[in-house]
Amino acid sequence: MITQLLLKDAAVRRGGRLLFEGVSLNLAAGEACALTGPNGSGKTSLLRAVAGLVRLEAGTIGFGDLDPADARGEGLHLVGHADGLKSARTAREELNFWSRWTGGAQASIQEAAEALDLVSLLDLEVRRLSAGQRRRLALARMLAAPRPLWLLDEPLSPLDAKWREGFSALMKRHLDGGGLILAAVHDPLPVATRSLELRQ
Amino acid sequence: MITQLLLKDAAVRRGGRLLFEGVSLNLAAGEACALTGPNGSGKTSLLRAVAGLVRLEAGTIGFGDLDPADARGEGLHLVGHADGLKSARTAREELNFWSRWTGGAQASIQEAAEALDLVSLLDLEVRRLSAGQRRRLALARMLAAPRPLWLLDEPLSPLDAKWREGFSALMKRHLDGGGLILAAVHDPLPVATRSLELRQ
Amino acid sequence: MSRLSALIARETTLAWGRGGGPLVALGFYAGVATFLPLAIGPQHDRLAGIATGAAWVALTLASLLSLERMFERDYEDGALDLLLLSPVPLELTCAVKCLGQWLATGAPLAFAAPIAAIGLGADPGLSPLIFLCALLGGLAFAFIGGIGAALSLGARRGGLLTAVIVLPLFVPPVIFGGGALANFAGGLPWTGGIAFLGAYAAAAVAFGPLAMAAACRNALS
Amino acid sequence: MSRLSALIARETTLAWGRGGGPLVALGFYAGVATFLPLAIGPQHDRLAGIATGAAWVALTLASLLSLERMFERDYEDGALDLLLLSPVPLELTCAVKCLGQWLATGAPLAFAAPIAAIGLGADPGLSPLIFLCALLGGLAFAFIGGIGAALSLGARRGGLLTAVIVLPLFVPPVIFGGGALANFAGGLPWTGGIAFLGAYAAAAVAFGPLAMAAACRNALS
Amino acid sequence: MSWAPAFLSNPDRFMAFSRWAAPMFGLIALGLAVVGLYLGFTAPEDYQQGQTVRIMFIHVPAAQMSMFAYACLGVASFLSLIFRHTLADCAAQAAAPLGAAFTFLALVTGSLWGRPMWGTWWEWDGRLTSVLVMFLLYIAYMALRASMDDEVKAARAAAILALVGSINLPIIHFSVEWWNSIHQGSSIFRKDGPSMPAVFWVPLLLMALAYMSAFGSLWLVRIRGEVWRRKAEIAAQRAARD
Ligand code: HEM
Ligand SMILES: Nc1ncnc2c1ncn2[C@@H]1O[C@H](COP(=O)(O)OP(=O)(O)OP(=O)(O)O)[C@@H](O)[C@H]1O
Ligand SMILES: Nc1ncnc2c1ncn2[C@@H]1O[C@H](COP(=O)(O)OP(=O)(O)OP(=O)(O)O)[C@@H](O)[C@H]1O
Ligand SMILES: [Mg+2]
Ligand SMILES: [Mg+2]
Repeated sequence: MITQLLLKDAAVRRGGRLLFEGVSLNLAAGEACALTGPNGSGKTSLLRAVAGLVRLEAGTIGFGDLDPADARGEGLHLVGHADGLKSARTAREELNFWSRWTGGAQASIQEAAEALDLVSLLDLEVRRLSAGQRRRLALARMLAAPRPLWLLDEPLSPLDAKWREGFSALMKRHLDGGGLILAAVHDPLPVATRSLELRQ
Repeated sequence: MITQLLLKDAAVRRGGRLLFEGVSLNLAAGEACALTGPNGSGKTSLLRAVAGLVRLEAGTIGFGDLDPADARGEGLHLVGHADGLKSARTAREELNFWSRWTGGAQASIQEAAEALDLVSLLDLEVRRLSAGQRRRLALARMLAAPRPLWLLDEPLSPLDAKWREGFSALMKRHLDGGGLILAAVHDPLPVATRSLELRQ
Repeated sequence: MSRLSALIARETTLAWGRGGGPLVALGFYAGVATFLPLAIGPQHDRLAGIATGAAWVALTLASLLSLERMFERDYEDGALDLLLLSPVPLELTCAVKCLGQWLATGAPLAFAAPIAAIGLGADPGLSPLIFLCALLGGLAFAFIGGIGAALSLGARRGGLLTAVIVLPLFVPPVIFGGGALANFAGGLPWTGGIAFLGAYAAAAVAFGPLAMAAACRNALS
Repeated sequence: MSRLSALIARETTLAWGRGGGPLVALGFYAGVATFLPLAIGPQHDRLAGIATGAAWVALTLASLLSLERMFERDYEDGALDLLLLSPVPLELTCAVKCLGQWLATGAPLAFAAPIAAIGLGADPGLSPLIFLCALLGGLAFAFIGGIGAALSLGARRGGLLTAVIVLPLFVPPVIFGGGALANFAGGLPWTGGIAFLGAYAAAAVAFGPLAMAAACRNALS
Repeated sequence: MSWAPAFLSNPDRFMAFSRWAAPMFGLIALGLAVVGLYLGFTAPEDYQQGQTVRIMFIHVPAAQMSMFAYACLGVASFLSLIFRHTLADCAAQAAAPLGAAFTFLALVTGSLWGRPMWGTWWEWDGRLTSVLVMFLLYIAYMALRASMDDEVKAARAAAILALVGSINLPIIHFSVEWWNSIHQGSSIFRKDGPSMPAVFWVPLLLMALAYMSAFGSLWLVRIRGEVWRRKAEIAAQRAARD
């Protein structure tokens, strides 16, 4: 169970250019960090580095005293722009598969669909969903399989006002339950308790 | 040359459900309309209907006294979530192709890339671009081949503060030159002179 | 015109990847030509006969392998919408896509076919005819393949479904071309087969785009 | 376990679609079996030989046609990232993907192979062996195909290149299996060929996932 | 038949018509088949073919019906594509499996007949192969329909395929002239009259009519079933929405 995310002097290089260096962060359970910075400054790359998908050029990433591989395998969710949903499959198939893949139980899948008001959309093909509905489907996977650390890439942008509030409430609940959130955003993140800015 | 967009009592049906009906709008040259409404209310569908990609259930769409097919073929740009960019090709290849497809000249392609500060990114594969850079590439196609009517689906969302301003300035310039903009947004559209709300 | 030439350049590079095109086509041909006699059984060791067969199989395979890139990718990433939004009629767009496809795979394979056939011991006198058959056959395959690719847009089945649609329609060119080659080799009149092959290819080029455009519009609507 | 069974269900439905699957598999097999003898030339009318050849070609084709869906789609839409983010080692994930692929295409085609072979006039006594060869061969094809698909991730190369990578590796199973069938038909000892085929398939199953996982990690990093 | 689409395009009128027409065609088919088979099996042996000539009474009408069914499929598809008429689409969907069955029958009986006549079950010649291609097209049609969720789109895509595939019909018919096929050419419908004695062509004609009525009956039954299924589905959707 991840209770801390510790970045120490992290640096990431893409295509020969150092995107950022010397980035440090200490995020404890119950805290949310808004990751900001101009386009191309490396927010997405940093999230992917935390998830272990991008190699650090320097520095370390720690999850309390857990082994990083274990912590990542069971402890975090990543929701990015590329949401991994197959447009030709139905919302139900995709939600079921990803929830089971991340270890969710059948009952919590149902709950997640209800929490994000997806029940009536589950039989539609993903390609038919509107942008906001599709983002809700991507987010629902996180609720279906509870994991402490959420890595979110601009989670609120395609959501309407009602759902920005709705998902903020869900993030709040997650934090209250001891979760951690690191979210790349361009607009303010309502639940943020800390912030980290990447400069170009 | 489109100088007017006229929607009369438009209605769109998707999958047996009437998304909206009785939507009317009269947009003149130099005006921008912010299209708002909750997720799934039909903003994207309306934009696609104006572009002729979705059939109206009732009502009409007119472009002044132009023939709709001609007006659409030469007179409008659509930038949606699915941006039509191939992630395995370079930004240059994609920009060149789409600009030539929409009738842009070589010089204006270069100008568009400069206006959106893409010059240094042109040799990257599209998949390497950050979300904001990719959106800028999608928008650059519009500048490369001037057309009066811009249909934009949440154009500003992945852009950072600087580029929200920058692209707003470009929209302003487009309007000043007699252009029309219909943009689906969840956040305020800086250049909007009118607004249209879809209700669920 | 600039539009269409841009599109054809895009389609060929998409089908082909950057650089190394002819080399890949040749390697592919060699792979098929090696693989086929083994699969069919070494007892059929009349390599000269296999030579023309390998050309057909390579053409078919190349066509089938590129079908998915022809419409489905563009459909999924939104490019098909933008291709539609143009004064160019969708029929013409589809035709140009098929043409690009053919330039990228069919045509290089047609050039490779007679060379490979001679290498495998076919009568060199046959090679112009083999080339012609492969060229026309590849053209027909590209346009018919496009129909299959467009029809299975939005179907929840993989490439197998497209193959099921397309393979039966690939049969007539093979019969026509094979008949012409056999007759030529046997000193019989062979122009009839080529004429039928040409007519089939012409029909595919003429009517295929109508079907493709209708299928694309159907999928997008 | 729930994870892996979910993954295998996903992979088979992605490769196969839901319901009505056998129709596509059968139609595909029938298409290949019709097309092949025509392409190879009707003079090779030893249908019994063609019958097993059709099985190999159908398996190869099905494998090649599904390669692009195996990793590339998941790579492009971000699903591969999420598959990686799991306690399941990537090697196992890759193996399960190949297995799903085989269940969706190789296995149904293996069932169709002896039926079609008998229909085409092969000795019915051969059919268990044909089935076995197709089953093992399909397994090897799925795992080797996966390597090719993973290797060409992110490279801007069409399906032809993947085929060029993969085809030579498809050759040994065909030789082993073909040899076993020929020997069996001729009353010679045939278990050796099957043993080699099995060994090759086992090696593909054992080492293929290592190569695939390495290639995927390389593409993603 | 040109009046039929106009007259039957109204679903209610179609249902009223087919209610009695379907069983009637069935009875006619049965009667004709009994007489035709009796005459066919009491006809004298052919001096060349012996007993095997009797396969003709099964094979030839089956082969003709397989093509006729495809023509029906094509016409129905055309109507559904142009006029977006659901009844035409029901008709197309209903015709496909029937056509596939007739084609299968033609292939099997032809193959059985080919063994004694040509000394081979199968030959890759133009006629035989193009019939096989038609069979594959039927399968492709059904597979395409089955693999799309959206019924309207599936219907249109399948209709396009059916029309594209109709290019195969003239190929089948003229294949015996275009290639020196082992299959014989037309022997009944010729300008100079049938080239076989009446003891053969009369039962053949009866059997052809019997097949035709059977096809008509089965087709109507299947269209009715399809109409019912769609009505039920719409009702279920409506119930689910309220
Ligand atoms: C699998 C093998 C066969 C297939 C697929 C096949 C197919 C067909 C088809 C499609 C027709 C209708 C042609 C038209 O109306 O234009 C036909 C008619 C006919 N077939 Fe076959 N056939 C096969 C084998 C045979 C054999 C072995 C014989 C006997 C030697 C035979 C004798 C006939 C005859 C006499 C007709 C009627 C021709 C006429 O009067 O128009 N068929 N067959
Ligand atoms: N192979 C590469 N070669 C060169 N540059 C690369 C390569 N891969 C990525 N980059 C660059 O690295 C940066 C990646 O930025 P990243 O996606 O992390 O930005 P971001 O902060 O998420 O931006 P945005 O706000 O636009 O989403 C981009 O500037 C991109 O162009
Ligand atoms: N075939 C279909 N069957 C049923 N519903 C459909 C179908 N196609 C689209 N829809 C529904 O139509 C609506 C389309 O909405 P659209 O994408 O236009 O919304 P939007 O206003 O752009 O929403 P967002 O703000 O989320 O982008 C969605 O509710 C979607 O679920
Ligand atoms: Mg980003
Ligand atoms: Mg939208």
